[in-house]
Amino acid sequence: MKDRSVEQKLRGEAGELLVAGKVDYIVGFERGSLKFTTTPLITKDGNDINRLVINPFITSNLAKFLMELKGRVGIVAKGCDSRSIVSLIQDNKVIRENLVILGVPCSGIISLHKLEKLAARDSEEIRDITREDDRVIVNIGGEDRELPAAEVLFDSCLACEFPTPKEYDILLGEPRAATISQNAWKNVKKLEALPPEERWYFWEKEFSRCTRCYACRNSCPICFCQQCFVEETEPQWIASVPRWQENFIFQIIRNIHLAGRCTDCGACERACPANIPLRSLTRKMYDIVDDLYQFKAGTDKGLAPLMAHYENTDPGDFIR
Amino acid sequence: MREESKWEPRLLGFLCRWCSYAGADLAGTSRKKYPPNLRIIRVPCSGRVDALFILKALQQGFDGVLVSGCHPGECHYQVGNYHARRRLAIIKKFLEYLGVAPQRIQAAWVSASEGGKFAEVANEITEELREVGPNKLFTDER
Amino acid sequence: MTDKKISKNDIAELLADWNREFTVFTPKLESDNVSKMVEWDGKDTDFLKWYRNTLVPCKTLFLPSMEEMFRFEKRAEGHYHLELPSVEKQKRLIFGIRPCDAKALTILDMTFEDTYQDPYYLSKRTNTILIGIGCTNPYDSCFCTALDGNPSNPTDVDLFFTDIGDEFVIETTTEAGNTLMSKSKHLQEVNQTDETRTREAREASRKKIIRRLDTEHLRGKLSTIFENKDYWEGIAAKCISCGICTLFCPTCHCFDISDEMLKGKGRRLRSLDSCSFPQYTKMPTENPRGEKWRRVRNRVCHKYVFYPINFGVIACTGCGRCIRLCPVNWDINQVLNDLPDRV
Amino acid sequence: MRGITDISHRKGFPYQGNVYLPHMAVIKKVVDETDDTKSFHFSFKDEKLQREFTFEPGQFAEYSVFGIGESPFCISSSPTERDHLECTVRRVGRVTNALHRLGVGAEIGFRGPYGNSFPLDFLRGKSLVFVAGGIGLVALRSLIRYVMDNRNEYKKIDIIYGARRPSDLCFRYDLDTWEKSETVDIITTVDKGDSDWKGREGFVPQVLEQVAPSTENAVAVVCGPPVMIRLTFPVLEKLGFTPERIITTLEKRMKCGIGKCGRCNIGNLYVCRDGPVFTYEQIRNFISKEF
Repeated sequence: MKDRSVEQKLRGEAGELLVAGKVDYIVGFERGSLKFTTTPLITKDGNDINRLVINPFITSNLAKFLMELKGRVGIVAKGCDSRSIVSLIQDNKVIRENLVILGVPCSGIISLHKLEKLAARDSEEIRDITREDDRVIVNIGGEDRELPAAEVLFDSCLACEFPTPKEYDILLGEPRAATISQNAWKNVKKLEALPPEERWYFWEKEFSRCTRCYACRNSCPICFCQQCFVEETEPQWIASVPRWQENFIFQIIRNIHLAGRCTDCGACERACPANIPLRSLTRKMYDIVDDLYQFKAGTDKGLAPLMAHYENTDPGDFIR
Repeated sequence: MREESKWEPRLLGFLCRWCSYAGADLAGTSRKKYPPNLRIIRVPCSGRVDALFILKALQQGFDGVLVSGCHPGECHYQVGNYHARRRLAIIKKFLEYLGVAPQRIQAAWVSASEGGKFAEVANEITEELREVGPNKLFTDER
Repeated sequence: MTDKKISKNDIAELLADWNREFTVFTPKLESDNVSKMVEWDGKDTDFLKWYRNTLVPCKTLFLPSMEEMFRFEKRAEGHYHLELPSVEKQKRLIFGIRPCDAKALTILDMTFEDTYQDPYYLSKRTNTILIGIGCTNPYDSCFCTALDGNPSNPTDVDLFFTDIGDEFVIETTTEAGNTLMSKSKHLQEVNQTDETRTREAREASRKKIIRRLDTEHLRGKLSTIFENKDYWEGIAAKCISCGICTLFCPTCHCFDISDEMLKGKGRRLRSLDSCSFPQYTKMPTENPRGEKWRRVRNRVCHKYVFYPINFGVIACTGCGRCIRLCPVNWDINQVLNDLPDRV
Repeated sequence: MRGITDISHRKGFPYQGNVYLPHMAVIKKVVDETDDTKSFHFSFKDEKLQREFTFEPGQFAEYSVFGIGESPFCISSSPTERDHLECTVRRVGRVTNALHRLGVGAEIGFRGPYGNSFPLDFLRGKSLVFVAGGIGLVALRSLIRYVMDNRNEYKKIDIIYGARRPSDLCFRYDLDTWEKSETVDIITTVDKGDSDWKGREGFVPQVLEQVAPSTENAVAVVCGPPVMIRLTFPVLEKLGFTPERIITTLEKRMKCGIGKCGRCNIGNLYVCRDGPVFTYEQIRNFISKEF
């Protein structure tokens, strides 16, 4: 099904949910104010329903907003978003019965930045961008150019195991099978090939650009702590100044806290204004968890959270 | 160079009060030899040890961190050490990926009666750390 | 003094000359798309090709994301010894600052000169000469023309460069700029064609700014809806309370002061802070802006109501960074354009 | 908007030198006020500075515990006391905890005085009604002591002071002294008394309403927890105090203390620079909003 018809179906369903009083809020996407962007639409008003869109630029992970909204929520969820929702359910942070999940089988989200680089054009110069299966058609000055989708999708999408939502009430469109590209591991592999000191130095450099804007944490749907450890003052764990040591520790601990919760959706990396490759951390953590405990975050709402659980058979060969 | 040769690995141990802390005590009273550069922080359970403790220790210049608790099945709180095991496994693998030498993150099960084992563990780790060299992870001058 | 011009090919030599007297700063790509004004490496003028505006605003050269205010040391019998950092003697020159960022500094001056002089900011400010370059390729998020600015506005710099193709036409706006020009080589006289091309270039870039904003009625409208919680909750809903819009804003200046000490020696540090963070106003027992809508309201009103009341100028230059960088596309220009007359 | 509490006319601006560099002061005496509140008496290490230092009642300063940080507290002594200064601090956060650990002889940093002050010219010749809750008396104490030292310049004085428990009442030694004056009425109240408690029970705004001090040529000066301040204003208005004759002093999270770091604003007003003393008239539009 094309985006257009998915969109029509979404508007119909969302409108009905609001009118019938089945939900208090609809959380979805609407057109952004900049070219080829979308922005979250959080509304109680049926008149807003026709602003809902589905297109290859629905970047945000909307599960982020669930904990802020009181009442019942109808939420648009891509595959990754739905896993974050499941993760929140596992942690008792949201109640499944309060949600109506409008699932969107997702073919991957286009990274405008990757596309601009590949097309060697700023978005202002691009007239149109359309997705056709494994290609992305870019119209520049009336001329169409084809780019391979695998090269302009976000890396997180290339690693997506579950493009069809794991949890939904209404599925908008046909289920999609995963098409995993090894490109998604490119950065992790590159790092792993380096000697340890150089890996550490790599992160030192990356985190010296960090301004501690906390966009990574705040765009993350499962960084749900009421008070983050970086903001504790008694004791003060890490200084509030943006210095690479503290920035890095913040991110290391954030990743450890999110082990078994993080679905590697890539929201943090996309939000980072300093272009720090945060997914090279989340991806690895995801794989470590999968490796050690055969646990894939956000795939089964019936499972106990990874860190609130243990098995007698858990690996312990590293312990003397 | 002279500084280098004088360098002795500094190890920080987070020891469970119900077992390993007593084990360390026993090692001391029974005059088992173990490195003087070991600093000990007593914790209520190995499950109390947060990743932050480990990172803070490394940031403050300790060359290695040891988390030591009760043997599986013997936790005073039934399951604390099992949780510690999960957490430590993840921390260790993740930090190794980031470039921290695996020898810097250590774990052991030591009961209250295992004074000998405690001394052995501390000695082994110190030797391993000696080979890895001083921790310069968080220094600015390199 | 009449304008001069310089060939783009001579920029490297011009900068090299200046570099003898000044520490020269130019735009640099730090990583992929992250650009910043940094100390010039002595040769690179590649930025002339890719530079639209730096991602990190120029304010950080005056109000760094972190700086040392003073050191302290605990000496015998618990006496503290305080020591100020040495003041940078070397004069600085920023080459390529955009009109919006230069105007932002003029706006910041008002705060840092007000009542109590801020020595850290002002010493850097008086020690720095600004060379502006007009924009030829503004972003679709820019709206400087709505805020008494324009992509070729020379008012807030010492020298202003206008790109006319292979050359820059240089306008001198201050005495400091004049002095610098008189010492500079590689300059050529401007002819009538150059003047026409300058006018055309400026007109062309101005036309590229497509966003508008009616500032005349803003204060009235914002005052009318100031008390309307429903309105603010509605527009704040999608904000994620991160610090991007403020930390990367060229006029935002909120800062934090913190101490650190190890083994009796310590430093007092000042670092950028953000009114978007809930902790920003948090007191042990109260938080006046604990709710997101209050923080969003404060950010908008600080720029468009409070600053104008206090200093007579809107604390926004329309650089568009907050719009471009926002993870959820919270667009201040759009919000202001859509302000209801009454709710 | 600035009105009677404006300070822009005050001499000494702009400030000379590095305004962020604290003066060194030494703690001379520590007084336990309540379980969690202590008063610190201190004087500057620089004797010349101690001799020449002046401030007005209502002003505050930034106090440093080096290595921990800075916090703003009002100066709780009166400018008429020349040999030392006092501040009174409740243990609630990082800096206050650290300060509480310090004893006589310890060095602290002091930047100030900052902010405006109580409008002495306006208050002179009038009756004063002080309304304070808990630690809020600290902010009024400088003025009360100043008024007591210049008693003939003011008319009747009422002090209505409340706290959660009897043991939470600060400055009992002061209250005893002030009470000896015939033209001073002091009413203390607690939310819940104990077996020894002989005063009133009830919240400050309610007690204020019962006591109903005369409004004739009177000005009310209020300080306490934000919620108490908010509830007290309507009572004062009901009693007949006009908004220009209700004065309060506010507390906010502050870092710089000099109107730059941003966080203490109420609308366009900075509590550190335009305050901390405000008339109700100035801030009434922000009531229940952000203060």
